[in-house]
Amino acid sequence: MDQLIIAGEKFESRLLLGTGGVPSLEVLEKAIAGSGTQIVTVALRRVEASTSGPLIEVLERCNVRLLPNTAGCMTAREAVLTAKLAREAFETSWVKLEVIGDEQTLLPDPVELLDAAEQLVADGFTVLPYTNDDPITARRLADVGCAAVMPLGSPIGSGLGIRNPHNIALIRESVTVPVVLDAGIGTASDAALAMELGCDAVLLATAVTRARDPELMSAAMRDAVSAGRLAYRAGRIPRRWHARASTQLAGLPEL
Amino acid sequence: MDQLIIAGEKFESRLLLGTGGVPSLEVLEKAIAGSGTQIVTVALRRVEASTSGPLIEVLERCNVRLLPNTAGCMTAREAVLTAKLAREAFETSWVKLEVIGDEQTLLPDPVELLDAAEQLVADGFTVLPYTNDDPITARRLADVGCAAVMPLGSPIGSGLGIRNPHNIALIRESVTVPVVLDAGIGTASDAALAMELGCDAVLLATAVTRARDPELMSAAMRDAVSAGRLAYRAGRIPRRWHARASTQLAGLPEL
Amino acid sequence: MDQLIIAGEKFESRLLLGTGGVPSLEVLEKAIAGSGTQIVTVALRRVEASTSGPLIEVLERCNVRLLPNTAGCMTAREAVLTAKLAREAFETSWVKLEVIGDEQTLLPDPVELLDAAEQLVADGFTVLPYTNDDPITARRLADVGCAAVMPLGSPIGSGLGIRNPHNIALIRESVTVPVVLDAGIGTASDAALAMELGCDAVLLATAVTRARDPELMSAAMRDAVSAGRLAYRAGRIPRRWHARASTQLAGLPEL
Amino acid sequence: MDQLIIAGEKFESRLLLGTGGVPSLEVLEKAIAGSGTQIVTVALRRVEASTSGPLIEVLERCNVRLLPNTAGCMTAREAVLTAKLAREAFETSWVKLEVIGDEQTLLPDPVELLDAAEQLVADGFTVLPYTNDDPITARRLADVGCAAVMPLGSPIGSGLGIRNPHNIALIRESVTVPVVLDAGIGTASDAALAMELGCDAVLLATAVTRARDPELMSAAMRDAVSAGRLAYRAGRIPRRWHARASTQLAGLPEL
Amino acid sequence: MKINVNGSGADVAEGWSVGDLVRARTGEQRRVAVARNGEVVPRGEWEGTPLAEGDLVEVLTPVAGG
Amino acid sequence: MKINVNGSGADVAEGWSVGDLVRARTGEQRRVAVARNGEVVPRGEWEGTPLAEGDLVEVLTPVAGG
Amino acid sequence: MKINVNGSGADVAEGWSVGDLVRARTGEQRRVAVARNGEVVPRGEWEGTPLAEGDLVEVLTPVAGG
Amino acid sequence: MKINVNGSGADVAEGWSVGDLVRARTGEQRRVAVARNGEVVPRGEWEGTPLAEGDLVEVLTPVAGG
Repeated sequence: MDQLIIAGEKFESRLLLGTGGVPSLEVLEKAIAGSGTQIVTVALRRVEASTSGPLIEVLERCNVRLLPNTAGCMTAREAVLTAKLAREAFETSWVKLEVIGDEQTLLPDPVELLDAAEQLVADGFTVLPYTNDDPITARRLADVGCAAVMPLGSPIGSGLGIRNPHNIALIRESVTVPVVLDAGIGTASDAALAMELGCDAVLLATAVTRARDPELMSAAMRDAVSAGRLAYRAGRIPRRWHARASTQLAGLPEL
Repeated sequence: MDQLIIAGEKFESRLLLGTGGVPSLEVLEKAIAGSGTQIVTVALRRVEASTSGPLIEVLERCNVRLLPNTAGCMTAREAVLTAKLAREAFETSWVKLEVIGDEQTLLPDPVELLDAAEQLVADGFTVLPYTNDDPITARRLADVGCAAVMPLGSPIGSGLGIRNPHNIALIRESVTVPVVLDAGIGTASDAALAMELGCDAVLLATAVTRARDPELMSAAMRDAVSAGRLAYRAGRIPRRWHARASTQLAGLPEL
Repeated sequence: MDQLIIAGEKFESRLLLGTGGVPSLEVLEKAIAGSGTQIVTVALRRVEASTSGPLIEVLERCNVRLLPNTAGCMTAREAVLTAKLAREAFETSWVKLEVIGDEQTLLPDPVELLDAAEQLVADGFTVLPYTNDDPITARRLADVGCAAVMPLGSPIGSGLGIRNPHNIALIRESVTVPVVLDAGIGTASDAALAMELGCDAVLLATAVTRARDPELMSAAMRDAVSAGRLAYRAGRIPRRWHARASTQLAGLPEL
Repeated sequence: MDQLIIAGEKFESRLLLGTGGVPSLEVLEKAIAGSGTQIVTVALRRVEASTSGPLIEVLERCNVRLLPNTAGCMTAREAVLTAKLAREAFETSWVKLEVIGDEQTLLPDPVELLDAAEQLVADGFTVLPYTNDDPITARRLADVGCAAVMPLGSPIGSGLGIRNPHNIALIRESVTVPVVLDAGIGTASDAALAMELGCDAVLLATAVTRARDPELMSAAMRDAVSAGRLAYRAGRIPRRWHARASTQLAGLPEL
Repeated sequence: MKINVNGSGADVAEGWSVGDLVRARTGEQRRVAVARNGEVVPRGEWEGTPLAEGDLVEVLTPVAGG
Repeated sequence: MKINVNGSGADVAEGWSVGDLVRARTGEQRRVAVARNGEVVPRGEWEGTPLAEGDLVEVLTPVAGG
Repeated sequence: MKINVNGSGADVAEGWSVGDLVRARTGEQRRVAVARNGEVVPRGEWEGTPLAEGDLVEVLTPVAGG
Repeated sequence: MKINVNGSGADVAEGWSVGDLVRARTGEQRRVAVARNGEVVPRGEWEGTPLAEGDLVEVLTPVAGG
């Protein structure tokens, strides 16, 4: 079987789903089912701000692994403390580590991110860092012991797809841990491309939760990730400048 | 149900498979099964040149509609006669009309193609023309009564994907008959993109038959066409220059 | 000297300028001077509709060759008659042949275009046809005796640049007459790219005439065409997947 | 006048030329003249390894500002010491700061780079850091007092052009110091695009020094940078999905 | 005598030539071209070409164009 | 009697029909199509269509195709 | 006793523990996490952790997130 | 006295200064920079800086660079 393995844990699905932006919990439940995902991200906020009702009940019904994030943190200190609070709340040492450098682009801050990753690995966390598409930063994150690296395709929620496929391919070359394409996916072909570039999985939220029909899009993403993975394993044909006949010329009649 | 309808006939699968380039009939049978296709292209050659053994038995076992092509023809006259011979041989009035203008690029000749299409429609054929990605030529082919138009993504067998998505989208705007992306597909994301652009189906051969593992790639293409179609129906998110948070900022703790 | 030669006539400038869309004749005169062009397109309209005042005086002052177009024609018959009227009015047998197939995309109609080109060549015209980016149609236009072929980069006035560089390169391979990239140029890098692909010249109007500062943009296009041509002749470096040091490693100190 | 200003110093040319890879000093002198550059990079190596003969005499004849680099350094410590040695040798406090994270991609290491930049700024250097295309890292480099930021288009010597124009545009938005596109330029249109994205200058070496004809390519790059800058200032036309006629329809005759 | 000029009906005197019509329509006559009933009327034949009832005439002049 | 079959000269007996030729050329006759002098010969007319000196005949059979 | 809870001032009874505060703030206590003066207070220590004048407390609960 | 110059062992006379070493290594001394044991030796201090057993010295000169 072709399974995704992160920190020794096996998954059939190579699609991780973010829950942000869902219009309702009903839609979320359908999207989780439609996507076939086994890993779903969640966050922590002040009790007064919680509007999502019995989110946890829904997620428990879906029987998925919860992956808390540190969204909104801008320093290593905040991110580390948020990760520890999430460990308390969700009883998991897995964390999607986000340390943002800018509120307009929500791009990660490499220095703070590396610092936080190092601290959390030392504290026994299974760290999945959201990073930019720089191969050097990705390799350093792997070097400090992250369980995977999660480079972006483009800014969170932008739907701009994979802006620099070359870098994603270079990241795939430069680390041995799983590479999860995180952020920027806009539609199915973006997710397929990520897998064709050698990514082990794709994490997306907005592309599904804010689509006109989230349930339909969740199925699209399930198939796209499967398609891209199968194509990667099948070995695509080389690109050719000119054409190559797909019907033999031999035996062509003279009419 | 979301069916493909060509000339009043309904199909569950939106993937048409060309058989050229298959290493063996065993592989072909597996690829047809893996792809889920219901329409398969075939050709006619002199009896001495036939190497493919009991091709017809295999195709009949697969229970697919045969779509004869006119590959290799360079004039309307040759193509029309070839279509008539194919109608005799395969007992079908459906034809994938190819009239090539150049042996190096195998690009269609618009003038000869339109001439042949007009003659064959008048003779009662169901004409599916392989055309370039020019919206005007596509509209003219529809105007003369073709049952679908099949614009290329890039040259046959090149694996260069869809070189001009803008033209494919313009073709989708300009005709009401089904649009089938034919030729140039290299890998799964190309097929998904075709469907996202509004194509009703994808026709490919080389991408599967010459892949390192044709059976695996046939499944990749099945999922890619499904993914692209679902995404098209689901309505993708708009592209944004900057980011949009997928986790609410409201209730962010001060840590 | 690296001159552009069309129908035996030599030009120092490889930029042809369309005059449509200019805010005023003063701006036009500055743009012509700034661009360094030696060939300028013009059109014919009913006397009542002429708003451009002493256009001809201005163009005569600029001492440029006039290239009348057949803009707005949708049939070979209209285009041929318009070309003959232009020959009367402008006393030149040169014509930019346009036969449009669709008013929304203004894309050329290959069948009508080839018909008109053949008639005009037979009548002694020097025919410069505006065509799509199909290599087969381009070759056919050259075969009927056109003095150049002028494939589009993208629809007229769209500013979408060169949508299919591969086709432009294939056209360059397939004809011996000059190739002039016509239509779709949005900014300087588009014009440079056209020349790098092997085009002999670039024809543009909107990119300059509707720019925020037409005079400045005309100089940008002059330099862009020069840059692209020089780069084409200089022979660019190959693309490499990985890096290649531009500073020697030999003699690197141990610090 | 539209001058480039770095650290208060004014330059007419917006092209910085690297000298690595030149076949001979004769060619270098011609390329410097052809490019019109006023800033040229140099390096330091052990005396035994110096093969370039009277390099300094040539550069002094060309009357250009020397910009020493720290190529080959992989730690902040090495880079800082190299910068200080260069200050001794070249009697300039300007430095092109390079701290590489990987010998195959030669991509910068953001952490070491920021560390070195901070130390050198504190020591009074005018620091021009070669960085990746991450907007956050670029902003941090500006924040620590760098005189400019020099993001890459793609890996050094790869000729892959600007892989992520979106990031370059985001960097332009996020810093006020000059942005110099450094590394990856393959041909003229790449340099023009860099300027159209809002870069203040372009630094390139391999594209000229390893071109088939370096002198010709140096002139191409001079014109390309000028073209891109003029286009940026002129304000390009918007992109449109459909066409916009460049010849008026009003007054079209009925023929 | 009723003819059609540039898409609108016009009433011209018997015996008018194409040349008379052009003069009536435009002061500047250089760079002008005329089509009559779908055929070009060369400048040299303007005076010698009488207009006839129902003629479709186009009198054209240069404009800026792409 | 000399004819041309699938691009090469062939010598066939007087009075042979298209059907005789097809049988001689291929065992499997389903899915076969025949052109004679640039015209299709429908399966139903094979037996009734005699070959003539100099005929250009194409006997075609299915192959895999793009 | 004045403390700060989730960014706003709050007045709580002397001797209240973190556990008392959590109960006062949210019915559902599963999946809740508490930080006090920049440190996590593990669930097991809620009851045994008294609040003190000026404490900065964050009481957090799950929400959907990207 | 054994030192290391530019990565290889070298034997220099007692009392040699950095200046002596530079002169021995390169004719052209303009644009030359020297590091000794990881520190820059400014040109002005070359003569006054004696070499010591085991010194690690780098004598550098300009080359073309990207």
